[in-house]
Amino acid sequence: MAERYKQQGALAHLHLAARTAEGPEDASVRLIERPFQGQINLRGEIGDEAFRSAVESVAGLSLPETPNSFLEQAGRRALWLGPNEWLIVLADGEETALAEALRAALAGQHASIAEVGHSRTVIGLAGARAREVLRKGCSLDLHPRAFGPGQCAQTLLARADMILLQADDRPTYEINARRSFADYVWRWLEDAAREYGCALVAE
Amino acid sequence: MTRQQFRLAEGGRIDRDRPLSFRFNGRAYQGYAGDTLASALLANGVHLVGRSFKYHRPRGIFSAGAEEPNAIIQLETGTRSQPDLRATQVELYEGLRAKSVNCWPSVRFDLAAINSRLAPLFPAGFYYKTFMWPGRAWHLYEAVIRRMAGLGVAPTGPDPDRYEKTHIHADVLVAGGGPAGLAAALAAARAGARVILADEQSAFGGQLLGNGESVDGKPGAEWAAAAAAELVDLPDATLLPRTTVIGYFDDNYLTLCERVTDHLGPAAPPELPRQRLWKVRARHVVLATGAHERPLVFQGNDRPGVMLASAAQSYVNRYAVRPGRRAVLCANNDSAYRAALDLQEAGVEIAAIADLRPAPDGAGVEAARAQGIEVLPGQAVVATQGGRHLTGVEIAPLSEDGNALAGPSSTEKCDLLCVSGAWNPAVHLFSQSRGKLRYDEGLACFVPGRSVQAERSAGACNGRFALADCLAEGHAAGTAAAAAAGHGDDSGPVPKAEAEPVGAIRAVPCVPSRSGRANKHFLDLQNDVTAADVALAAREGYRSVEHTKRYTTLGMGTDQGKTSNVTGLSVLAAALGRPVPEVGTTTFRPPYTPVTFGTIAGRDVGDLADPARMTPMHHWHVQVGAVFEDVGQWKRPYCYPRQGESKREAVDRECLAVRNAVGILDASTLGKIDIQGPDARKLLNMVYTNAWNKLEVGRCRYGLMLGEDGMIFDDGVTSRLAEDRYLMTTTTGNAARVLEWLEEWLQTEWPDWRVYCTSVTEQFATMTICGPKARDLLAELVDGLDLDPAAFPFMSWRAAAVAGVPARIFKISFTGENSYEINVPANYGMAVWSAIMNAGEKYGITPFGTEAMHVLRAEKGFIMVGQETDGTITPHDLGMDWAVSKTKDFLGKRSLARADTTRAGRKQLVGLLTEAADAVLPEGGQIVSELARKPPMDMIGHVTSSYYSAALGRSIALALIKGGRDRGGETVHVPLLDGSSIAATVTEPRFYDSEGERLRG
Amino acid sequence: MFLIQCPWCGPRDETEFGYGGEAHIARPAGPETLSDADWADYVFMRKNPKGVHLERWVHRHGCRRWFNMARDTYTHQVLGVYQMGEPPPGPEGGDG
Amino acid sequence: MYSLPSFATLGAMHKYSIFSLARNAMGYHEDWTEAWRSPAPQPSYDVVIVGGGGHGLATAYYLAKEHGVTKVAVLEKGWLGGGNTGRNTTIIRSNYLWDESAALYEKSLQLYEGLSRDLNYNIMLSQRGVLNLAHTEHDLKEMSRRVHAIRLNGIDSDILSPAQVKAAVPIIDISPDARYPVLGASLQKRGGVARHDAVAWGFARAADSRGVDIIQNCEVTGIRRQGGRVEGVDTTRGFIAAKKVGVVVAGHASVLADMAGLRLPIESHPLQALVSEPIKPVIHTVVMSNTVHVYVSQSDKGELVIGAGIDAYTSYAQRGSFHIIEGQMGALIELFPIFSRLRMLRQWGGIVDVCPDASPIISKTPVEGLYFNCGWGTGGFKATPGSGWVFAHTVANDAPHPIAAPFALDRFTTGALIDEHGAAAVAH
Ligand SMILES: Cc1cc2nc3c(=O)[nH]c(=O)nc-3n(C[C@H](O)[C@H](O)[C@H](O)COP(=O)(O)OP(=O)(O)OC[C@H]3O[C@@H](n4cnc5c(N)ncnc54)[C@H](O)[C@@H]3O)c2cc1C
Ligand SMILES: NC(=O)c1ccc[n+]([C@@H]2O[C@H](COP(=O)([O-])OP(=O)(O)OC[C@H]3O[C@@H](n4cnc5c(N)ncnc54)[C@H](O)[C@@H]3O)[C@@H](O)[C@H]2O)c1
Ligand SMILES: Cc1cc2nc3c(=O)[nH]c(=O)nc-3n(C[C@H](O)[C@H](O)[C@H](O)COP(=O)(O)O)c2cc1C
Ligand SMILES: [Zn+2]
Repeated sequence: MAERYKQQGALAHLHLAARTAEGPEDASVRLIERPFQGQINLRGEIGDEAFRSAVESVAGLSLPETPNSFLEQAGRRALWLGPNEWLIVLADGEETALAEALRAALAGQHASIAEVGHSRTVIGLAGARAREVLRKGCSLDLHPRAFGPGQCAQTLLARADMILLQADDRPTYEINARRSFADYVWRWLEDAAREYGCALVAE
Repeated sequence: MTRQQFRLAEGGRIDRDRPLSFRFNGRAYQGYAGDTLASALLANGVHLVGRSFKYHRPRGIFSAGAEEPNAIIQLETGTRSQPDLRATQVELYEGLRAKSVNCWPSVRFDLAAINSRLAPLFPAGFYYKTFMWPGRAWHLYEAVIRRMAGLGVAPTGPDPDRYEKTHIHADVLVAGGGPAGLAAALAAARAGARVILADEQSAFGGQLLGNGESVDGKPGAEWAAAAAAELVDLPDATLLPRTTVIGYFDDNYLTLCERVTDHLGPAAPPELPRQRLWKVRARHVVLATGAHERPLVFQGNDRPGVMLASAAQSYVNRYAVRPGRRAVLCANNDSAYRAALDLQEAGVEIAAIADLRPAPDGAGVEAARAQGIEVLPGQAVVATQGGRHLTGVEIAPLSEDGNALAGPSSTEKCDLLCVSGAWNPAVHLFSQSRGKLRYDEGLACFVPGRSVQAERSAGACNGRFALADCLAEGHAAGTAAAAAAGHGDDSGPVPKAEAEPVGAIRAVPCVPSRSGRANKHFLDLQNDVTAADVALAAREGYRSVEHTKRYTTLGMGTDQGKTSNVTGLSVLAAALGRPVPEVGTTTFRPPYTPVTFGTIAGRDVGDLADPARMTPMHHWHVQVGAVFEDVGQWKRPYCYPRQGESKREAVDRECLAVRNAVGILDASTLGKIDIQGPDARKLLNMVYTNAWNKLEVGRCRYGLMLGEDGMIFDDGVTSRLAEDRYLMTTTTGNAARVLEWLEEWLQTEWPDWRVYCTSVTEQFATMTICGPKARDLLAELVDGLDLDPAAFPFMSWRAAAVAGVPARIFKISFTGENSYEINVPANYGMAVWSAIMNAGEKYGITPFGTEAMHVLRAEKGFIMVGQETDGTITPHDLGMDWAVSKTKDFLGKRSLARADTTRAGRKQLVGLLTEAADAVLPEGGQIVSELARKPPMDMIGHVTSSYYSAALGRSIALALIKGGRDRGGETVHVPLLDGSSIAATVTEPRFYDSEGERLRG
Repeated sequence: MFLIQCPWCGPRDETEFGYGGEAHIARPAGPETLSDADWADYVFMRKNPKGVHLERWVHRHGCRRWFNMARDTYTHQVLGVYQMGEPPPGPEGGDG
Repeated sequence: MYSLPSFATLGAMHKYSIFSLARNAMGYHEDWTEAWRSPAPQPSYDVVIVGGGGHGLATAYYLAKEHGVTKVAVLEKGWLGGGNTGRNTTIIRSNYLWDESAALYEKSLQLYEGLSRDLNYNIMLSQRGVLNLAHTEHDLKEMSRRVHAIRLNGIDSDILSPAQVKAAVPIIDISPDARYPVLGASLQKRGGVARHDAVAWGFARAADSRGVDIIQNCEVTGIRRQGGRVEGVDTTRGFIAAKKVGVVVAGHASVLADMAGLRLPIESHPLQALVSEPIKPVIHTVVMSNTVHVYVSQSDKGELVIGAGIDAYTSYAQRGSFHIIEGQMGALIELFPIFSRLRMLRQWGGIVDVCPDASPIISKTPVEGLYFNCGWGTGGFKATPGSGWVFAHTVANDAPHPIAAPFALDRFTTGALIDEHGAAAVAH
């Protein structure tokens, strides 16, 4: 029934879609908002075989054990957030069903499943100078030798938390920002990109 | 426009095809691209550029770089104006405007120069000894002194420019791009390391740009340009010219300030930042910051026309400017001879070189003699002549111990006096890194000793003054640093230079004067600190070098003593009769040279100063004209004034709407924590004061949280969602703190408890509808949910679709009215809000803000953490014993049993009703039982919350009063700031529907 | 700006972390049996040494895990990072 | 080298005045005598004060002056005033919330008001007013509570509207659309700043002239006890016996407590400050903001003196982390946009001794004859004379001065804390 209503993303007030023509064609920084994604915060003991296999079979995903990395399978991603914490990212609208399924599969186990897709928004940042934009507010070493595709990290962008993920080596980054900070994060990014020339792009 | 009469016809690194006009002190001049303001002024024969801080003595250009104490100027005017810049570091651009600071009406005729006459009255620390009479009259003196102090002036308005900050990581950071730094950067980058090379100047090469030396058979500047070009082409090298390494902090974290567009002036492209702060985390650091030439201390050494020898050499070689017509040199080391030769070649007549050493020899000395320059061994300049410019010097032989004159003086006419007291390695960054300095007797200076961080010094900053050594040491440092960062040692050949031995120096802390006094022997040229001042400090007991510094202000000027500290402490050591290393240095602190505040702030200002957190309905509130308040980082609607309505009227209207119809509140900012696991209940039992064992699924409970000190720090409602799952709410401001608190206990104290906590604050949009019509309204929006109180009782929750959106509805109340707190997934928040507003129209639905919420809850006597509590309040103080378990343990419980927390007479929560119904007590007003005519008065408590209650048609207040619960009916007074007071009666802290009929709905 | 080795996420800037003060202060069992003075000792009194300090940090803006660290409060040198519940490294530690 | 004390100079201090200055000018200032002697330590004293900061020196001065205890030594491990006394932002005010604090800080302010003359040393007390800004509704309420309480304690304090703030500080930005707009301020007119070094030096000189031995470069390395009584202190210059020992070492309080087998509720944190290059006067009052975390005044030399909050971690390093400075500069420019182009000249740190309730400890200890004065944290410069006054009384009488009594150590056991966090948040 919820589909009757339009979801409104955290950046709706910025009317970004109307601005996608802005910015130079050959912009070295491109920004996009991907507002609606299913996300589940999953907690459990990875050493516990029952937990691991239940998640793998229900979610169709294996959980990364390497810190700061993510695994992708069939359009779903599992991001390492901590030693017993993952973020599962999937298509909008799928998370409730998956959460229920996980809850059922993990019943009686010590695990936690929380839907968090609405609490965040995702901003894509790409282009030749994307790394330079990012490092203005992010203290991680983003050099290709230190951080590349397949990696993710929970860290800070200026004064806001983010989960940063590198999708490819063009480079394309995804910034998973908390909803209430989204306005700040977006404006921060646009401002940071200003000296390089920045284009807003549509999906 | 004057011609550049001191400009050489050829040579230098200036672009004669790009003449630039500029103004100094209102007069128009010309220079060339490649000039600094200082070199351009000298080219035009302008020597008098400033006045000293205290005595307003005339000051000229003393150096050619960062160490400049004298040539301090104000650049530009208006909002782009900048005080206290060094003319030696300001690159010339078209249209530049500058003027002298600290002089009035002009630098030539400065009225305050009278201070110089009064100098005998103003020795170091004079103000501590006077201005104490009469009584408290210091502020009268202060007003005058304050106006005299300070150099330049602040800009007139907000800064129009942008500033950037960036993080960057490096295998090897090289600070300083002279021969040593270039060699280090090349070696490290060739070996494959990620290298950053920063130099504060516009071009790489350091001293090579001005001293005429050669590397690998090429003129030094050419070699440097080639080296820089090679670095640019290496994939992982970052070259940062015009970038000063300003700070060296723990864990090899360094800050760099890049002046991106300063050299373009106001015409710089607006999208570019003016400056950029680089925050570097480096695995290894090579310091190659060079050395500063040390002045000599003699009588009258501050006169315009006195200049460091290396600076004069730089002006000739790099800027093609003759800094004078006829020069005397005074030196105690070899390096000044190269300067003399270069000056002579540029057409400056060299009258003589007074060399403090009794028997100078070596290649430089021989070459000078061969050029017919007179060398005066064992002699020194002992006085200078002239007014606003040097006209001559007095030269005399020194005694063997250097403490007296050993013969009559001769006079030499000159307009330039070049001084060289040998070199001080620029150990600032090394020292900031906490490296230990070592005193080198031979060089009479401090050099890096033991390193503490992953860092090495190379070249002149390491006390290696011969070019060949600088190159070799730089190369070795770069190679080693790259290797230590995990790269190979394939670092290419070592750049070569002719090995020229550097001769010994003769250190004389203070060249004696004929009078025997030293009150015109300047150490700190900017702050007018003389050798006599230092001796006075020593005599008066300010003997620690740190006392001397603070008593005399030696080294506290804008140059931080780059030319004066080492000479100063030599003088102090001599006065105390102690060796220099025992006297020690003062502490080197960041920044190496001053750095713009705006650069440190970067873009964290204005709009981006701090995130403004917004709820999913935020922009709706904006559109309907809400007035917001800041709660932590959140923006919350305070109230929604209609056209022509005051805030108070709006709040009254909102309150009445809730009491009489239905209101809606955006409560999304409340913290929400999803707690899951078999031990969740155990956790709640420990963190809340009340018991959680009997709470059933579907029910909610209010709880108080204490710190281990027993004081309330948060409260909220927690609901049982499922067997092992709870949803905790927290106050808006404490959400993050509470989550961290839970995690802290779980992870550090109870790691075996099986509980997980996840923040879901932003997952939900929360809207509270409340009031007598709330149920009817909700009924229109939900399907199949029985809203009858029997089926959906107070303090329970239900899952249902609201306006078609899956929601959790909590029947809890903070307003005392029947109330539903609806949580929907945040992206649907606006849609559901709109649906409620539409459906509510016929019920007169009214959005209300935080202030109405506060009034409504105060009418009910519900507390607000942060208002009724302040970190000193226990549950008992608030009369909330009902919420405190006597049987179980919980955090903070033991503290409630201490002597002070159990004593009688603690402040307790009460209500206050003013005698005049419309008098609203000031929140924070202090309460007395008896009024005195004037303060002091004994305070028995304070007003914690106070409002006009529209529902009751009168004011109400909550207060904390000593022993308040026993004071029911007592009259108390709240004295106001205007001297009047308000009387009030102590009541129960509940004013409305005290039986709680309404909220059960 | 410290570079702190989160035992999970690796080296990160200090700004990502929260400081939790002295480590190894166990909450006493049976607080009600303690004297006021012993309770005050637990709640308020701290070693606060000049030298090696065993302390707690939380990776606030990262994995949110608490961990221990041995750090010299004068030199700021980190002697080791270790998990909650583990004994401190080196000879300095071991006094719980 | 150092001259030994000549008894002739004892008590015959060279009086400072414009006349003595003029007289000495004729002799090229070569006749000034030392401001204080540098005696070798004697084997024993009635009272040893550990710590030659402002508080320790003031304690020694008032012991001699008010209590006639003159066989006193002040032992300082480094140079006088080199601790927090020499590195603070010099803000002086007495607008504290709780009665206990108000009494203490007001006593201090009153002593300050006569201090230059009392010490015959100009400490340049500049009562130019201290403004505490309010940026949120919550701040306004806190401010109202504070001002009402302060007033009723008989201490001056006013509330200013944003327009009045603007009138007092024309360069401040009060625009309502600032991220944290200025909604008002409290003003203590008698508040201000003083020359910090001079406070230490003035007390040292005056104490010395009353016979107190001031011994620098003498670090206390142990506190000797005998049967629950203090016997004296071990130092880098040998053992010094003492009937009573008063410890006033600010950031090092825990280290000294450990020597005596005591534990304190104190953590030592870095607190940083910085100065700009000197400019002509632009700001004539002290402006503090707890919400955006910055405070600023302009010294008589022209630098802006700027502070912020403490670093989170404990440290004895007199240096902090750079991100604190970054936040501080952001806040500064938010309030004073015209400061953006000014430049930071020097930054530094001190070690502040922070108590859980942000109030000091002035106390006897379980060891007889051993007294502690510490916990002043980020805000004890303003308390210097007052702290010395009440501590001298406490030591001399082995009983707390009435003003000091609430600040005894046992408050952590009873729970009678004096929570000045609001006052403090970042307190100065
Ligand atoms: C950056 C900064 C800003 C501040 N701003 C303000 C402000 O604006 N207003 C305000 O009121 N307060 C301020 N304060 C706080 C204030 O500086 C202090 O509270 C106050 O100066 C403490 O004085 P003190 O004499 O107790 O300590 P200190 O001056 O620190 O003196 C203690 C002395 O003890 C010595 N010592 C330590 N160990 C030993 C030992 N074993 N043996 C011998 N001697 C020892 C130390 O060397 C030191 O000299 C600030 C502090 C800092 C760091
Ligand atoms: N003959 C002598 O007695 C004598 C004495 C001293 C120097 N020299 C000559 O000086 C040169 C020394 O070479 P070197 O490479 O060691 O030093 P250098 O002085 O040539 O280069 C140092 C460079 O570091 C830069 N720098 C300094 N501090 C900085 C900071 N904090 N941030 C950024 N940049 C900074 C300076 O701008 C300069 O360009 C040689 O040419 C040598 O012959 C000779
Ligand atoms: C109120 C005040 C004003 C100061 N003004 C200056 C100044 O004008 N120039 C300067 O170099 N340092 C100034 N300082 C800083 C001192 O040089 C020094 O950094 C500080 O006292 C800490 O000592 P340290 O850096 O030696 O550890 C000032 C310090 C204070 C407390
Ligand atoms: Zn981590």
